[in-house]
Amino acid sequence: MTSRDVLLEVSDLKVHFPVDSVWARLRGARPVRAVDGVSFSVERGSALGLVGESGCGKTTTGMAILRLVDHSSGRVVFDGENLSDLDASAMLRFRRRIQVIFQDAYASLNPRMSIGDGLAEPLVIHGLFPGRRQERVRALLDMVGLPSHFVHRYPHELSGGQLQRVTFARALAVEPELIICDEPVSALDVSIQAQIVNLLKDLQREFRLTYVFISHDLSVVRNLCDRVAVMYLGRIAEVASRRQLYEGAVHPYTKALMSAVPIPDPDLEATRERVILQGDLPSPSNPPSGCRFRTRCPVAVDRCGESIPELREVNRGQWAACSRISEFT
Amino acid sequence: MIESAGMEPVLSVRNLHTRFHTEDGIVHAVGGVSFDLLPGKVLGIVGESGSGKSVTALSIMKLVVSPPGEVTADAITLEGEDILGIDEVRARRIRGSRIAMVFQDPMKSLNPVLTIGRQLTEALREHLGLSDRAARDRAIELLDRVGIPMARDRLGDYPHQFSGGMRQRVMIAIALSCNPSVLIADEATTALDVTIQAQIIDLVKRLTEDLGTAVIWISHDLGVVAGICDSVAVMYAGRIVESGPVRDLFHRPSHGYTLGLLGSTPRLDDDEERRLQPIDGLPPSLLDPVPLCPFLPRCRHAVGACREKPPAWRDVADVHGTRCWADLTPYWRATNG
Amino acid sequence: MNTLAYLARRIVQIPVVLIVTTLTIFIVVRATPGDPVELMLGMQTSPDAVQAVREKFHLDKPLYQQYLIWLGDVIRGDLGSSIRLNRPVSQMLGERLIVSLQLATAAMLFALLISIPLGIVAAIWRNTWVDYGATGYMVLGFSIPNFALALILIYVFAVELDWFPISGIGSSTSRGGGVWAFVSPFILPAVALGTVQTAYFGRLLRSSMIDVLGQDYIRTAHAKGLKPAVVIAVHALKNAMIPFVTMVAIHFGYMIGIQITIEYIFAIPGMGLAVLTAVVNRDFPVVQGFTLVIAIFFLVTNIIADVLYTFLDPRIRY
Amino acid sequence: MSTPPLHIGAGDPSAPPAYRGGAFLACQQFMRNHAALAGFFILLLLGFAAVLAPWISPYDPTALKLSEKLLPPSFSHWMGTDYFGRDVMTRIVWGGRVSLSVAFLVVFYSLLVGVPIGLVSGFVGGRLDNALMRMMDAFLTFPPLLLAVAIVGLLGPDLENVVIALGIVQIPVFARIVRGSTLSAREEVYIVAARALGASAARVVFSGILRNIVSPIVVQITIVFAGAIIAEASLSFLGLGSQPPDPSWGRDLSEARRYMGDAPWLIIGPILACMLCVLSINFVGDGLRDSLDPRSWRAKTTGGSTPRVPEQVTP
Repeated sequence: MTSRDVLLEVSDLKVHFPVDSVWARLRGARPVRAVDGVSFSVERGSALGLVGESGCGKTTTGMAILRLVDHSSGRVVFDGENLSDLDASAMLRFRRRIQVIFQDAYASLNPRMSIGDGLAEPLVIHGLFPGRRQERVRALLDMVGLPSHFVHRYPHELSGGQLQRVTFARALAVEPELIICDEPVSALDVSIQAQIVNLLKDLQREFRLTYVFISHDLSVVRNLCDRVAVMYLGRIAEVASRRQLYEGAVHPYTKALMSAVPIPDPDLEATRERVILQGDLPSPSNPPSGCRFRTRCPVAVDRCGESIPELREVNRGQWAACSRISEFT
Repeated sequence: MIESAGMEPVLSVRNLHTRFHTEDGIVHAVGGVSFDLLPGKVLGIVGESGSGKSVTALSIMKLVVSPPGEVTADAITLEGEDILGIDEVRARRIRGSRIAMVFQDPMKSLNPVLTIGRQLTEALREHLGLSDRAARDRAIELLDRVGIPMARDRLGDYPHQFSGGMRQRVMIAIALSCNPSVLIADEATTALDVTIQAQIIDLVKRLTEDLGTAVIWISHDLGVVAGICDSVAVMYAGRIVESGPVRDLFHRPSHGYTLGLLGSTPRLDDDEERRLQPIDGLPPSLLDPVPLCPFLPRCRHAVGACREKPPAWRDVADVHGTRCWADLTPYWRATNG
Repeated sequence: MNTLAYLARRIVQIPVVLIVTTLTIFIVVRATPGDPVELMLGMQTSPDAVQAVREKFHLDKPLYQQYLIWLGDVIRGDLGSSIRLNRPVSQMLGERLIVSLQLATAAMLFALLISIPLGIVAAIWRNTWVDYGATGYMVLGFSIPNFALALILIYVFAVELDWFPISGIGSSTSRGGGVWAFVSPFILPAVALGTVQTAYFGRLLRSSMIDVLGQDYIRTAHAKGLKPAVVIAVHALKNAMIPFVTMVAIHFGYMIGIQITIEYIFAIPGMGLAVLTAVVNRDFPVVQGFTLVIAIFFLVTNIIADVLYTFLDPRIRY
Repeated sequence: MSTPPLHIGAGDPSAPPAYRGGAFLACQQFMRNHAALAGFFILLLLGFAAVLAPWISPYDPTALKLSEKLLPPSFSHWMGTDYFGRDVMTRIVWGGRVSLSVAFLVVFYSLLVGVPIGLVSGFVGGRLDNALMRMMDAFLTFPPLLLAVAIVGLLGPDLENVVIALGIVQIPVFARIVRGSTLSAREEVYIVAARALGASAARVVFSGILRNIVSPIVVQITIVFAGAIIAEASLSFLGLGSQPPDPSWGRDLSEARRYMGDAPWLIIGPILACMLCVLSINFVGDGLRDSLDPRSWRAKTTGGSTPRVPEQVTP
């Protein structure tokens, strides 16, 4: 790790959703701290996995990077330029370089546009390939493994996997550098999911793409990502390289999360030690004091409630936010 | 087909067919499913969406609406009693008391405008004839058992006041309220986070062991099935293509589709370099079933026989059978060395 | 508590809406041509007499002052008096409102009586002849103007069969009392008025019922082995009724305005006819007072609809 | 209960299907709805009759011929004659001319004003939205017919004023529908996706939102059109619409009322005409509602897949 070519750097990102109505505020409703101080960086050509359970703020983080939601504070630096300061028109330049894929491919395509029109739209917006757009659209379909006559189809005529391929084609249309993938394979059946995962890998190699891969599925993330950040209630619990995380996770939450992921091997399942977390996720509008995880943490002690633990480097490149971390490593 | 080995099965299904008459034609959702469920055991049914696993469950529960649905079978036997031809009134007495079901989405499966207490006591009053008071006491006991704190105070609450995991606990309490001999869990943990899923699986395992309830666990997740089931049936395009004891099936998959599923599934303990082996193409149309193996167009291991005649059921080991002509053992050994 | 807070907030908003509403009406009424005093007194009257009437009704003052005077009076509970009839508006309102409410209630009862069973059976036996019959009735009910239906009803039931009287609402004493004497004049107007609502409500209930019957919790209820009647009456109907009841309340608010043609045909002394006469005569205080009451009535029924919604749906807590 | 999982995979057809635009597919779907198609043709017929009234009706709609008053239906007078000896059938055809043109103008004007208000309100949001919607609310606190009666009453009984009154009444209806659809369209993932692609606000409005609010607007047009026909008849019935001796369904009914005991056929004709017209529009409206939904556009010729919304497997 000598000359790190960092493409995206997020530092201390916070997204708080304010309480809109005066009445609700009077009754003591608090802002939802969906993302509350998240930092990570992504190297060019690599894939960062952003994992966590529902409500942990992983999707909001992705949307804040894209400026599709406004962040309250923090910085998002893309290729040396601070996106947080840009106005909408300056942001337009970057829209071409940062693309996004959503979980529900059907919903992310305009139902009244044919696939061909949908794929041509980004080309029109950015004035790319004038006069050759039809060929470009067909080439894009080919890239994602779809036949060219799909240009005349409508989204509702396609299967889930095909639709997700179309959204990839649309993202690739503008030759982006970074693609934020928000649970792109979660809604798909495993056999189709595997097709898409492999497609993602191939495209990454072919176009030297950088991914921020948002997912709740640790197994998929292991297959696809070089580094992984584990989020819990708006904060990062642990961030490490793939090998470090999957073979030597240090944060109690990461350990519990991993032990809860089922493995398709009956012998292993019968012998695995499982940490079953008690209770539910607390509300992000009223998180526990100190360490957010302490209410469910199997090793929590009194002092965990005193202050919010900062991310600390435990091993080289492996960071964890736990005040008892020194006792575990 | 999972045959009973000496023990009398609590539920036995023979050659179940379910069709739906639609505008476009007849959809053959289930095309000849047979299995035996042994008392106290957990049978997993795995398959992707559209494979017919949920419809199989609904058919057994007699919850398929006719028309457009149409259910036929050679036999469906519950605790030695034929339930295939029974009328709706008797079917109703069986549902919820002797076979109970837990569904995928606990938010949608609970009635939003009725209290938890009401929804929990309904079946008790209906099937066991309990008084309001007795039903209430039993409801509190049940909620307590599924791990809902302060059960007494929560009877008057509505579903939206519970978290996702808690709702599914309530669903389990409802399902187990009349001590059914069979519990069908249809993707019961799919909508939940993994840590909550682990809680629920743990709970179901514990409760059914205590009560001696036999379970049909329907899931698309091979990992969940590997962890909870005693035996597994793999469904594809409305048919069981392979079934056997869970260890046997995972160690010696003997159908092209099972192999494909395992190859497609990313694992937490994977090698980092392992490339997934997806199944190419898409599942077949259920409108016009082909006589040959429905998996043939997507299969990497097809042999000559596959293109000539429909696959017959054959045993590969004790109570482990497959509907596949190809001998996949060498291949499987080679790839998993 | 929160529902109460929401309610309080809604009630606080009423005056704001009412000021916008009455101000709009005030400006429109005054801005259109036609002088009430001339209309009333005719051309030959002496300028002094005209001036006297003008002063009495503050018509000589600038518009904004007239509005403020009117508003001040309203706040003190005085709606003024009719230019034409020289009677207090509140007194006229009292008589008219009772008649209109009686008719609206009768029509609503009829609409509910028909639409609820119709909507439920159409949803349960969807795509059978029961459903086709019910939806056929609803489409016809939508398509016939209420005054046209009234004419047909009058011809068949009053002229040919002579079962019901054509008029008599609001003059109950003249017939010498008795329940039938009070009720019978309401039957034809109520049916004529309520038929459109039977179609509207029936269709709404049918579609919300179909929606509810497709929900997962209905499947759960069946999986519990409950009787089909229980599933429908408890699990389905309770959910389907939420949008239905809300819509019924809102329609009740509108009922008074739709009555106008029916009042015209059956010679019913209701609010609609009063507004019509007052508008034609430029009887400002009457128009102003009646529109205020109609707007209040509509706003109140809307709030009732909202409250009913929170009452029926435990998920909503403001 | 549960719907069958109609996941019927797409075996890609060897021959690529011919290109078919959305409009074509919507039309194709509309044609499958027989009631809607019938309604459409009846409307077309009524429209032609109204336009060609002067040429196709054998009698004068207004000329008095007292010698032929109150004749029952016969071959020469299909629907009989009225008190002044005028042919009822002729007056119905001419009345349709009035009704349809009033309804058409009402839709036109209320659309012209209501849609931009709703679009601006929904898209800009904030204070402007609040102000516009409170204004619309003020209109909505009156029952629409009563408001129309008041407006016509103030402006004077006249067909032009009927158009103005009914148009004003319908403006908030269009504004609200457009605003609602805009707001919900704005939340759609594909609109977010378009923004992420760098689409400008104008592009989002016109290509994303407008396309998707067309169908609620079109459906609302049919509702307003039907409502306007009934409202015009109601106003004319009250004596606020077209003035004698001009023909009008409502006006004629009001006159026929007096001779109902002796000449019941006088009320049947206008009522049937009005109902037929409204019924047809309602059928067309229902047909449009279905056929404008892209999920219904499955041209059987394309073969392969059937509609399938991806199954949600995760929270």
